[in-house]
Amino acid sequence: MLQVLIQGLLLSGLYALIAVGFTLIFSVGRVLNLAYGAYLLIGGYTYFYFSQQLGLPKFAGVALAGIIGCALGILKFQLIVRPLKGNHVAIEISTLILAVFLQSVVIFVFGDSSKILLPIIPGVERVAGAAIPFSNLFAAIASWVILISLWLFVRSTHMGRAMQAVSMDAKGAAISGVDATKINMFTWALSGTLGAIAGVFFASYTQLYPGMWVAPLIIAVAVVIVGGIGSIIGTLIVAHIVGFLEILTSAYIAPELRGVFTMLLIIVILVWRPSGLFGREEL
Amino acid sequence: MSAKLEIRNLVKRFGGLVATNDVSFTVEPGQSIGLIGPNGAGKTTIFSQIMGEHQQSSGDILIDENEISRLSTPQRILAGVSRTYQVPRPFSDMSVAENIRVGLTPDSIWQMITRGPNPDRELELAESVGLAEEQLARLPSELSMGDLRKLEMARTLATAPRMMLLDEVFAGLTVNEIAVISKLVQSMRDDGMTFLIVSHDLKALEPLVDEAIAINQGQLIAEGSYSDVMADKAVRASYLGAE
Amino acid sequence: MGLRWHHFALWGLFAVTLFVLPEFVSRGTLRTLIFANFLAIFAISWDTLSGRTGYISFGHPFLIGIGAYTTAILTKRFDVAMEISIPIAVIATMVGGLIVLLPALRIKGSYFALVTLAMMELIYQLVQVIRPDLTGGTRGMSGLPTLTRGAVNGYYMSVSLMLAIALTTWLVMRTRLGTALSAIGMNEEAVSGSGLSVTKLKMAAFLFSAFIAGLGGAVYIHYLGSIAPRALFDINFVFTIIVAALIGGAGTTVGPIAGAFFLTFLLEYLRPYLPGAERYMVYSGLALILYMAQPKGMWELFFQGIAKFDRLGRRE
Amino acid sequence: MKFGKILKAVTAAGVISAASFATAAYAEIKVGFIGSLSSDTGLSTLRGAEMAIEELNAKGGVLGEKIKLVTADTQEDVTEGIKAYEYLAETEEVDFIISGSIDDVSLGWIPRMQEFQIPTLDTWTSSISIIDMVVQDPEVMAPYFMNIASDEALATLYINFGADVLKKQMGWNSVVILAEDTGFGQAITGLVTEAISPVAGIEVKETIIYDVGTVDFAPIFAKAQATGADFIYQVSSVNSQVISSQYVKLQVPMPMTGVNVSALGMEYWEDTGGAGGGISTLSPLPSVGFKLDPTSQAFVERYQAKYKSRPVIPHFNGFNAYYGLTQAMAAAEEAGGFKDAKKWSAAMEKQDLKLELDGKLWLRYGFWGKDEVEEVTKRTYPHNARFDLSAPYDDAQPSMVVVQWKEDGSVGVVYPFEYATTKFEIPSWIKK
Repeated sequence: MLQVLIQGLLLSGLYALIAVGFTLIFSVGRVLNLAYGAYLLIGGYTYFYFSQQLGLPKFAGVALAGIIGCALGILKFQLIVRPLKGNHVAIEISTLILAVFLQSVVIFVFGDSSKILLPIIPGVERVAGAAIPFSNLFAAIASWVILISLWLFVRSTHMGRAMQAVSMDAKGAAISGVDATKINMFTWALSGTLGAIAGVFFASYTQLYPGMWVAPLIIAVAVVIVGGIGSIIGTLIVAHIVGFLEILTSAYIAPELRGVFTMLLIIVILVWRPSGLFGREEL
Repeated sequence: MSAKLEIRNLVKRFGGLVATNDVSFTVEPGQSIGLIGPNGAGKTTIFSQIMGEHQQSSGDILIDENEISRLSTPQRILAGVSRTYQVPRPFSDMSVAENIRVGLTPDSIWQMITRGPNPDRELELAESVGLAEEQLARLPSELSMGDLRKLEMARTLATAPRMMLLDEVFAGLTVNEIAVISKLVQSMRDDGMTFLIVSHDLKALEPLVDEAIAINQGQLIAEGSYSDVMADKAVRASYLGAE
Repeated sequence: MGLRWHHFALWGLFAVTLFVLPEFVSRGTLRTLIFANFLAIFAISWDTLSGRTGYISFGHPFLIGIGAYTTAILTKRFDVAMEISIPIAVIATMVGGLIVLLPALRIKGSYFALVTLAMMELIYQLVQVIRPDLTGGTRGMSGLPTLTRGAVNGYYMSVSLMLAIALTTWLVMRTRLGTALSAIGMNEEAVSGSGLSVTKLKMAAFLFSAFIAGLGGAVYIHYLGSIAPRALFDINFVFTIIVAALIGGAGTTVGPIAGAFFLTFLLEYLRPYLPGAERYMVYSGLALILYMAQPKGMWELFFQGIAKFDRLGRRE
Repeated sequence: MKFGKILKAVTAAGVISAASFATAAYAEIKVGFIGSLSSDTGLSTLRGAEMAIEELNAKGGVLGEKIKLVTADTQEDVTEGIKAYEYLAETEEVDFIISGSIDDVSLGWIPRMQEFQIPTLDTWTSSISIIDMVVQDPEVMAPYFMNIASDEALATLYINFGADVLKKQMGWNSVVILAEDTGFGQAITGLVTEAISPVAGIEVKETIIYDVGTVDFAPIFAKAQATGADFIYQVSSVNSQVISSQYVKLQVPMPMTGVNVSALGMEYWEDTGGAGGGISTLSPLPSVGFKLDPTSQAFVERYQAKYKSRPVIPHFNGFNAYYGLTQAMAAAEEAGGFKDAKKWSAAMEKQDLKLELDGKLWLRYGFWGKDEVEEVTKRTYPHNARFDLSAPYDDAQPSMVVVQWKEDGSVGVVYPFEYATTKFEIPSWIKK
């Protein structure tokens, strides 16, 4: 029981970190960034290259992953999202193509086979039969720290409030003097950074492989849909629902069915309550 | 031929906001009524509820004494009521003729496949609203605002309504275009069409209506002859207060 | 329907060209053409639903998969003849798809895309767990009966199917049904405001799309002789179908065919130079550039070119 | 009228380019490689074949013609594998195909091989069901050969290892099987489950099947621990470094052995970031940690001089490809080429290469005869590599050996004892 609780908390913390960057884009820019998973892919491989292959310090590897993710976010906004001018279908499709493109770039550079990331902090602690690798614990704690600072940032800084304003009503925000383009670009950069850092943790939790962008994308989608858009707290709560659902399914039903309930949750929520569990009711 | 519309105790809530607050009125067959009120008074919301685009929270809507609240939009159109929109949004990649064709299409998949379009009827409808034959092949992006409103009227007329709801038909039009549309509405009135018209252009509205209804903040504040309603204190206050 | 003699002449020419092709090209090229034909069928199916009505389906393999799995299981596990199992598969695709996706049709835009994506992932995971003795689990099944042997026969089978589907789709889309479906993609509210039941139309588009997907999927696996869930319910497969339709030109019938042929041949021609994964880099990079340059597809580029040319001609 | 023009243009372009496609030169022997171009195992076969071809060409080729190699990538995907086989057969029109495909991919293209009747040699797939096809339909399957011992032999050796080491030395009585959901996983799990209890006296507590896409093994290991078995038997051929590295990362307090394909390459240590200690696996021969005979050693040295990227030492199938391709060419010399597949097949059946180390038979590249019954399993293995299941292994090499990675990064053979270079141990974090 305690074992399930521990595993659930570790996994959910990671899921929250994965989903939050996606939530930001979906609520501020109102677009579905299907290439979101690619930030995790690129982040993970960047860390692998710098820290594990070149032997740079681990912190530098994480920082470089963040920087590259940030640059990727800005590029994506400037080269794809802006030229398509809010054409949602076109953005969805071009980000999907971009994700496949980045996947093949990774295959080209690093090859097709899985890579193992060394634990960021080696060591394991055993509590009530559950193994707690320090690396995973660190990932969960880091993800909480990042989420709380993000929450504080959105609530208490000028930039954060501007982001909230744009997310609620882009036109209204423009009238009150907020430069929506600038806010959008900032959000894309932030989302890219968060995604890439999440990628390092995700890969150290699991593994690095070129197809690793799909699973976190689905998790992010699930969290955003179930939680409703625009809420960091909602993201956190639903990440725990999804995380615990997976752990409970693997532990008590069958490990193969692990993702099934997440999918069912997405479908049921979307059909039954399209605005999500914690979303605002739209006029 | 003409339809009768009856609204009874209509209420629509969006979350905490009451957009329509216990509104009742009747449009007799062949009658034309102007629906006036300041911005955000809830005029378009009433149209949406009549058409079934929004479901009312409570109250009844009747066409010719039949409750239509449970019908879908296409079924209501079949019952005889059609509307136009404040901002005309035609099918952008289709020609004028094809836009009208959608209105003429029967609501049966089988008939859509087996029966071809009727170009003569398309032309007839286009000409009846004052569009020229050579405009049939144009794309909506090549039309003026006035022509877009005419196209919208033609597509709505294609559904063979017995009552029309016109939403801000004069917005964005030149004086000449207003005259053309007015004449068109007048001639349809002569043919017995029932009208409910929303317009900010009160001068253009006046000659087209028999009576007027004023609403503010979702509530009916006055009804009666056009001049009586315009003279009403509450109505004047609502306009002054809002603008 | 506005049919003119030259329409039939062009279709006839197209068909004749495709039918005499085996006389001129190698068997290897025919094999490539077979895959192009199947991709064209899937792209037409996707386009019927998504290209026309604007409801983007990211889970189209879900439909193809129902058809493919139904006939695979029937023939492999129950020894049903293909002549019976394929029609059953088509019906199963239409019915199964409708039951599952009907609720999804009431949600719009990005959310519809997400539900279909989730649906595909769900079915992928379920195929592995529910009755793996029937479905073959994650590994799928091989050694299924095949409809034809040899490149030439396979080519004729696939090209006939593709042409029949393309011509039918083209004819149906020229009727007022096609007009109404395209109208949904432009302004759904106005379609219902014109007295047409949008739900009924979407259902018609969906059933038509499912019919093609089920038929294509069933015949496809009886051409391949094997079925593998990982390749079928794969986001890369979705990607290929969507890109074929979009690169060619969504909302048209010839667009998806042109897109499918273009992409399949691009991949095959790159094989001798870039045998490995680099091919997909070139492929997806090119797709991204083409799509960003003209979201309406090559078809639209072509028309714009003609229009420009016409205008130049008129000026002189 | 407009769209007709583009149709014509498209078809015309298609015809022209297709025609140029078809004019391939045909004055040489063409060998096609089918397999993954991005996996170590795929590359092993490819490079083994490349080296054999290079050597043969240096000696003047085969039947007076030079050998040329073309490749087709399967991406370890069944559909891509079928396309790749068709490409080799119909576009490249190869004479002979050497395959480094995984089981499911081979099973996908086998019907195409039956159709085209191109001499084909599998160096990696060990699926017994393909050998069963040869038994059932020797005519159609005549051009097919597999020069790795099939699953049946692999499982049998494992059962012996279970009896001699796991039961006798370690005193383990029960096992939980952790198998991937692949054709290989299913075959091995089935064979092991059937025999480990009656022969080795080890009870199978539970079998857990996992998807090859699994990324988080923590709950799966937890479930395995909950069965209370003495050790875990893993069957993992795809992405197997993931399960083993997580085993080490999580320090699962339970010994684990079995089949772990990623541990068959020298890159294993690097790939797991030094986290693969304690993992043992069955390995076909030649294997990492296995002493090589002089001929094979020379092959490895030339290989290392030629290839600087991974895999630094070819996996067993690289050796199979090297020797197998040489044998296939020798058979072609005898049969007058590859055109008559039946004749070539008969010549290939007779190929027999014996390599010795210290005066003892060390490796043998030969095939079982059609009606030859193997003594231990009591069945025939036509067109399958010859192996020996019982000591002293004087007929051929054992079908497999068990190798183990130590926590210091070294690797050695632990079973059969005749070939052992080190002893079977459990990881240091397990308190016993």
